[in-house]
Amino acid sequence: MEYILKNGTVYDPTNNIDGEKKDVMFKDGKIVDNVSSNAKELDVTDKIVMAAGVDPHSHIAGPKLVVGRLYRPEDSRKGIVPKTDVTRAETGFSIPSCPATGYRYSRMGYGTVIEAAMPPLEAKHTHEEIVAIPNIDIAALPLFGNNWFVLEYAKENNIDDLAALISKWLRLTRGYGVKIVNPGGSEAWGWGMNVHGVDDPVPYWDVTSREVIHALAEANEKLGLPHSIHLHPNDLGHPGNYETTVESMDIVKDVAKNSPVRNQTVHMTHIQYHSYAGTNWRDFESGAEDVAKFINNNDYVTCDVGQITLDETTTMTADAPMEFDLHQLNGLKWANKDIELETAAGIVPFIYSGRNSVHSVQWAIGLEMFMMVENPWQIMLTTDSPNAGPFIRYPRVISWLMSNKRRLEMIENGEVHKAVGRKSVIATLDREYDFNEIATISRAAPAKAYGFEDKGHLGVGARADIAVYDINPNTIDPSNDYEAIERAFGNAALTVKDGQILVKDGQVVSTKESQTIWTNVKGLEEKEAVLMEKIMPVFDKYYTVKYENYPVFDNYVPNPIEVNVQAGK
Amino acid sequence: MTYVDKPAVPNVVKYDEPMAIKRDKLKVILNTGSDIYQGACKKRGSTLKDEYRHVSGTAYMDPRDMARLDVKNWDTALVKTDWGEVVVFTAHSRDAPHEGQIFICKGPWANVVVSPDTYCCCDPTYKGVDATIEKTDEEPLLMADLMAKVYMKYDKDAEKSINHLTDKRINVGITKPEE
Amino acid sequence: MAYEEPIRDYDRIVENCTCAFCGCNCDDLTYLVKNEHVVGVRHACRLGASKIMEDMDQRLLVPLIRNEAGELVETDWDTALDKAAELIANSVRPVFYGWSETSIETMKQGIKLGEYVGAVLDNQATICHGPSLQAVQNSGYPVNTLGEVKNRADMIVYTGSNAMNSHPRHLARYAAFPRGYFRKKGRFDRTIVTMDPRYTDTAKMSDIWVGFNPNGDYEFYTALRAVLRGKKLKEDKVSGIPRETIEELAEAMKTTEYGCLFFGLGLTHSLAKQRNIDAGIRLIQDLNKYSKWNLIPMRGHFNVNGFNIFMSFEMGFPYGVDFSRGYPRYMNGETNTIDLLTREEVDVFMVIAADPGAHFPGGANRHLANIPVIQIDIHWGPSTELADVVLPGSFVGVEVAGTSYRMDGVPIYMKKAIDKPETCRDDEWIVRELYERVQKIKGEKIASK
Amino acid sequence: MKNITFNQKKTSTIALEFDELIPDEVYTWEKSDFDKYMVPIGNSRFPLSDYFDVEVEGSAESPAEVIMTLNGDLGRVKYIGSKMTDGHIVANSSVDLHCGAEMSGGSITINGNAESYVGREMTGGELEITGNVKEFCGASYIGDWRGMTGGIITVHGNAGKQLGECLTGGQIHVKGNCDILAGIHMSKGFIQIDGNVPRSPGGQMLNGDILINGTLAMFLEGFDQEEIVSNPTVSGKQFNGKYIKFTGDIIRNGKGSLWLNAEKNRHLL
Repeated sequence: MEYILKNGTVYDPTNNIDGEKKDVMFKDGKIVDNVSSNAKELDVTDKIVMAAGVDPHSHIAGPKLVVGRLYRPEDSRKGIVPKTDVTRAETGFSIPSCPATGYRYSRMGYGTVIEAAMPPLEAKHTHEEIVAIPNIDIAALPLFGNNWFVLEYAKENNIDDLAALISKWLRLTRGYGVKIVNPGGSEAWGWGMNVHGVDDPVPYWDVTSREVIHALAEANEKLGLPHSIHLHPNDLGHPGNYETTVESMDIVKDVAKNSPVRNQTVHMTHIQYHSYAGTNWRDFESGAEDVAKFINNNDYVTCDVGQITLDETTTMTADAPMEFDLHQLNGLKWANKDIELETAAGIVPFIYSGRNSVHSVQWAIGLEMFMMVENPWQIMLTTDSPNAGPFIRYPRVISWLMSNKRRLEMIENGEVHKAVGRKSVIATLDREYDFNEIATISRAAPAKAYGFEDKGHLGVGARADIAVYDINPNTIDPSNDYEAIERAFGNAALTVKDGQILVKDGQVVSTKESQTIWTNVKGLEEKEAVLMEKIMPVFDKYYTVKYENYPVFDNYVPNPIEVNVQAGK
Repeated sequence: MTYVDKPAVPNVVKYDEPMAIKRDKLKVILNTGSDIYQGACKKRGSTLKDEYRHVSGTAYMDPRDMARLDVKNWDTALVKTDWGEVVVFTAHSRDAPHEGQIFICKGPWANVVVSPDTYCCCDPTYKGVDATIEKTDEEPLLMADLMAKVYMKYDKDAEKSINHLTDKRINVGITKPEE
Repeated sequence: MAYEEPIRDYDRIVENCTCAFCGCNCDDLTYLVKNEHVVGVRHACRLGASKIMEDMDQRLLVPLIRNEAGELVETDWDTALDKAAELIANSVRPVFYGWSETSIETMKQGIKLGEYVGAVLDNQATICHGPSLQAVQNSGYPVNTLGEVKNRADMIVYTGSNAMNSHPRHLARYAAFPRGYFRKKGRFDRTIVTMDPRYTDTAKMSDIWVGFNPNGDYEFYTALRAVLRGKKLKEDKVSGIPRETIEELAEAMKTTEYGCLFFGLGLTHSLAKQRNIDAGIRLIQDLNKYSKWNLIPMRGHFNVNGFNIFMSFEMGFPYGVDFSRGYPRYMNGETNTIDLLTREEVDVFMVIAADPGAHFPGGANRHLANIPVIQIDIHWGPSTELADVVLPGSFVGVEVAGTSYRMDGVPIYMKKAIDKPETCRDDEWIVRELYERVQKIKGEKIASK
Repeated sequence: MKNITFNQKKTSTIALEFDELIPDEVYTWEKSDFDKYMVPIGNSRFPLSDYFDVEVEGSAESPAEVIMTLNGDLGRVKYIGSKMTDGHIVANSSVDLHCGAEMSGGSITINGNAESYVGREMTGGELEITGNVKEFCGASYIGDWRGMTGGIITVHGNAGKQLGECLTGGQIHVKGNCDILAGIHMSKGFIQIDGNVPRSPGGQMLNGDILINGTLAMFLEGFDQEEIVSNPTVSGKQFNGKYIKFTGDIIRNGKGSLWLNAEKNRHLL
């Protein structure tokens, strides 16, 4: 089937197209530069055309999501939408059910989402959920930062074995890249402890976060994976943690990049939670400036923000000790999930409120990061969904970014606490994003960071993942019409995925099966075999599943997009 | 060792309870649940067989209670609750002592006497049900016979009103008993 | 007990099979197969072995329909499926109950059918760990995988659970006996506590037995938590347990390095129901201020957790999901099987891989005598005595492969070891067939209007 | 004023759901609208007129001017007055689940008993039940820590288990006896029970008041005796006689108060 999107205003930062009136054509699921006269014409005059969104960090599938859904029926009840002829019933607000997740991303014009934390032991579960989510392509990042084997090899600085381990485990779990969460901290949580800072040794293992991050970054580059290490550093949400964050980024400065498809060697995730100054919650204030300065001076770093949206949400992270602290703070129901030899996770409902000074300053810190990081290719739009807010709030965040007026209004109207004025400088930052920058932070930059060469742009040969928003960029003033911006980005006029029209005027009109993106590293088969001989005795003794039953089998990944990587090339 | 005739139970020759007064009927607390014999027999699928009757249709009792009631291992007794009555075997409980409590493994026999009241928590009250137990000469029924007798689904001549279960309707909104 | 000769007469062995009995999902079983029959099972407990080496005498092999005389007679698949589909298509308040002894793949078909016709989908949690899930929803869910227990735990508490009888390998493979990374001496490195009104087989092999009164669970946990907070108890005995014992126990739980609490139906079935577990969960949360503690519910069937997980990710609610209004509803006491049956609301009841005849109270089963019952199962059981249409399924984990979730949420792909009997069908196929046939009947209905 | 009278024609074993038949929706409806209306039963909808004969008298400008009277056996009619914001409903029979759930205003009178979840998560208005109520009266939705936040529930008979679970405001008055676990997890509000309570009131409560005029057989270890107060004022209401005041539940650092009639609870002193 051939289509032509006529007369849209195209924003495609990857191909340096900044608001040109231009037709976009696609055929058989790919963007092409011409179509036959049979092509179906869709008029998008005075509308914005972008590549479909790419979410670089979101929690949408996996064991901790399911614990969240299972133990928060009061949240599931919030987003109920009855089934239609096309769609199944939807439930959930902060942790939507799988079908709802797919439909809601489609309605926002998104096409690809990264599930940011997959415990290898329960990878099958994550993939089952990915299959249950319609409409979007999903890549999952397995957790490596607290894996016993990783801790051991990092301590020995045994990069060869570590690289072979990553290569093997990506195949075993059908994962995409290396995720590190609170390195050492989640293992310490096995004894109810945590680590603080990058030089605090992990109990028993006697390895530091610094060693783990550096070793994994080196192994990652040795393999030349399409994504860099994806780092959630230590001390999340602690006042004064910006120093740890800056140190963590500094650790990998000597690691040489070994991949042409991306620019960074470390991706710092939900940086908002890691940019706090002060020493306790009383004198807590923004530390965004130092973090942003480091990022501006070092182009090997990219980050996503994790913007607070001031909603009642569900926090969930593999940083389990942090979640327990959070539970002690707010007293709401605490769920925890420790996974043998690998990782841990915690979940706590959380009510972010503009009336609370801390939450308001957190809100300001996220926006400060957006304002202070100069290069939009280094910063990406996320809410660390659902931690800082559900992903359905992206349009609202976009409206904040595009409207200084709206931000000041929120501060002046008391929609956020007055502490924002004292403890952050957001009121003094009058930068406003334009549509090109929005297209960068929500599609082009994430696609680049993940090495997706056929996503996040509209060049010939790219996948026909396209979003059309009903905004006339020539007449709209986003600063004033922030509500229109939010509405338009929340209800795509058209969402096209692989050439199939999924959404029309904010309504899901058709659905398709999701695809799973994973990295298959080749060339290390022999080293892997040698490594496995070393690992097997430990595996047999301390895991509670048999190795034969451990991998994710092909039937869990019915629609794979296999990214083949030749190790070290 | 997958098939068994009967569960292995302690065989106490003499119930030495000088203070025990012989009674025809004992008031007890009924607990139900599973044990390994019942589980193995049920899940193997041998529910039509005599084995199932012994592993599931047996009231495990404290030996002192057995002495009071004058029953021995594999005698039979009638258990009655507000919800129904059923004939089961009696046997010496491996978990004794638990005077005043009897334990019947889950299964069609226990079902007749447990309370279906969920108190809005979805789960019937399988444990801690007030019951009485008395000696009887009747034999416990085999599973199929019991199902036919209790539920009378395909018994055209049966009048449902003389259902073996008591007529007590529950959860109908108007039957909260006066305290 | 008599000595039994080891089995030497078999054609082939199949290794690393997963046990399809309890929530332990032991995945290290070896099946000895002869003539496409499992004649021996290595590593399994008595329960697992007896289920896997099933009783072929009672195996359901062909579809059956109840005739006028009230007898089940053999029929062909088309007739049986059409009959079942017709019953479902014309029902107003259908309940599809079971699912815990079949695969996630079957549930996927089931939810399609349930959502399409507006049924209530419920599983065995409704009669076992439903209150646990409600307590989880009230208080939280601090869990771990069983390997954490094996590698770290030095104190293990079983409460309201007789693991030796209902999860026989739990102690051996995961909790008490195995040598873990940080517990090299296995059982000698651990303290085992059993809390149960009866001196059960599990209590007999524990270091400490706490025999509180029946229905006294809630008071006991409250007292334990009060002591943890430094309160001096007023009463000499709480729930039959002396004050000093409670104080000692609290101290021991506080000073342990890594503890895990396993709780079973003893808590969910007694008087305060979900509040017993509620108190238990809060106890674990309190203990984490001093030490590391987690809990795991002792799930009974091998995939009962799987259904709860599956429904949660598909529809946001774990069990008792009512699709009657076109969107899912979850309300305890309203959308659960037992309540619907005792209220006599159900008009068609489909039971798949479950046995209400054996497990539902008579007060609920009585309604099954009034309405049509469709059964999908592998053995002739008590429910067959109440069934009107019987569809013989196949044995997940032995005859068909499928996904299941262990009690701690670890997914396991259960492999196929032998072929199913020729005349049986996969559960997945049966439910998909039903869905397609119901769709056809409903489509015709709409078209005729 | 608009009087809408529902007279039952026949009963259903499968419950009718009345969540759409609340004053907020029907204040503009005429008889013909009711006759056209299809009521949800199970997975289908059936004509309301099969089950109820509806009479409409007068007219209303707003929901507040509506009086709905329901006659017949309502034992299988769920969600009566659920989510209503104004108006009056009188049910002359025992009612099924969720009566007055999530209501925020207006009033409901039930001349009979009520099934479980009556007044669940209500935020305002008045609910009066002349008979007994079953479980979870004035409770929260499962999993939510915020239950009923406002309004008044008066029960003339007895109450079942878990009355006022997670209560976060409003008042519940039970004139008869009350089963176990009243006011569990409550954090605000007031529960008054005139009859007897077997055990465990106020488990894990954080704040709020529970007052029991009858006898409490057994209470939880998490409560400490504070003082004996004569003629106390609890939640703005004056009570005559001596009351023992307990605070708790300590296990959650709760600051709730449990008031027990001193006369009838000497055994707890």
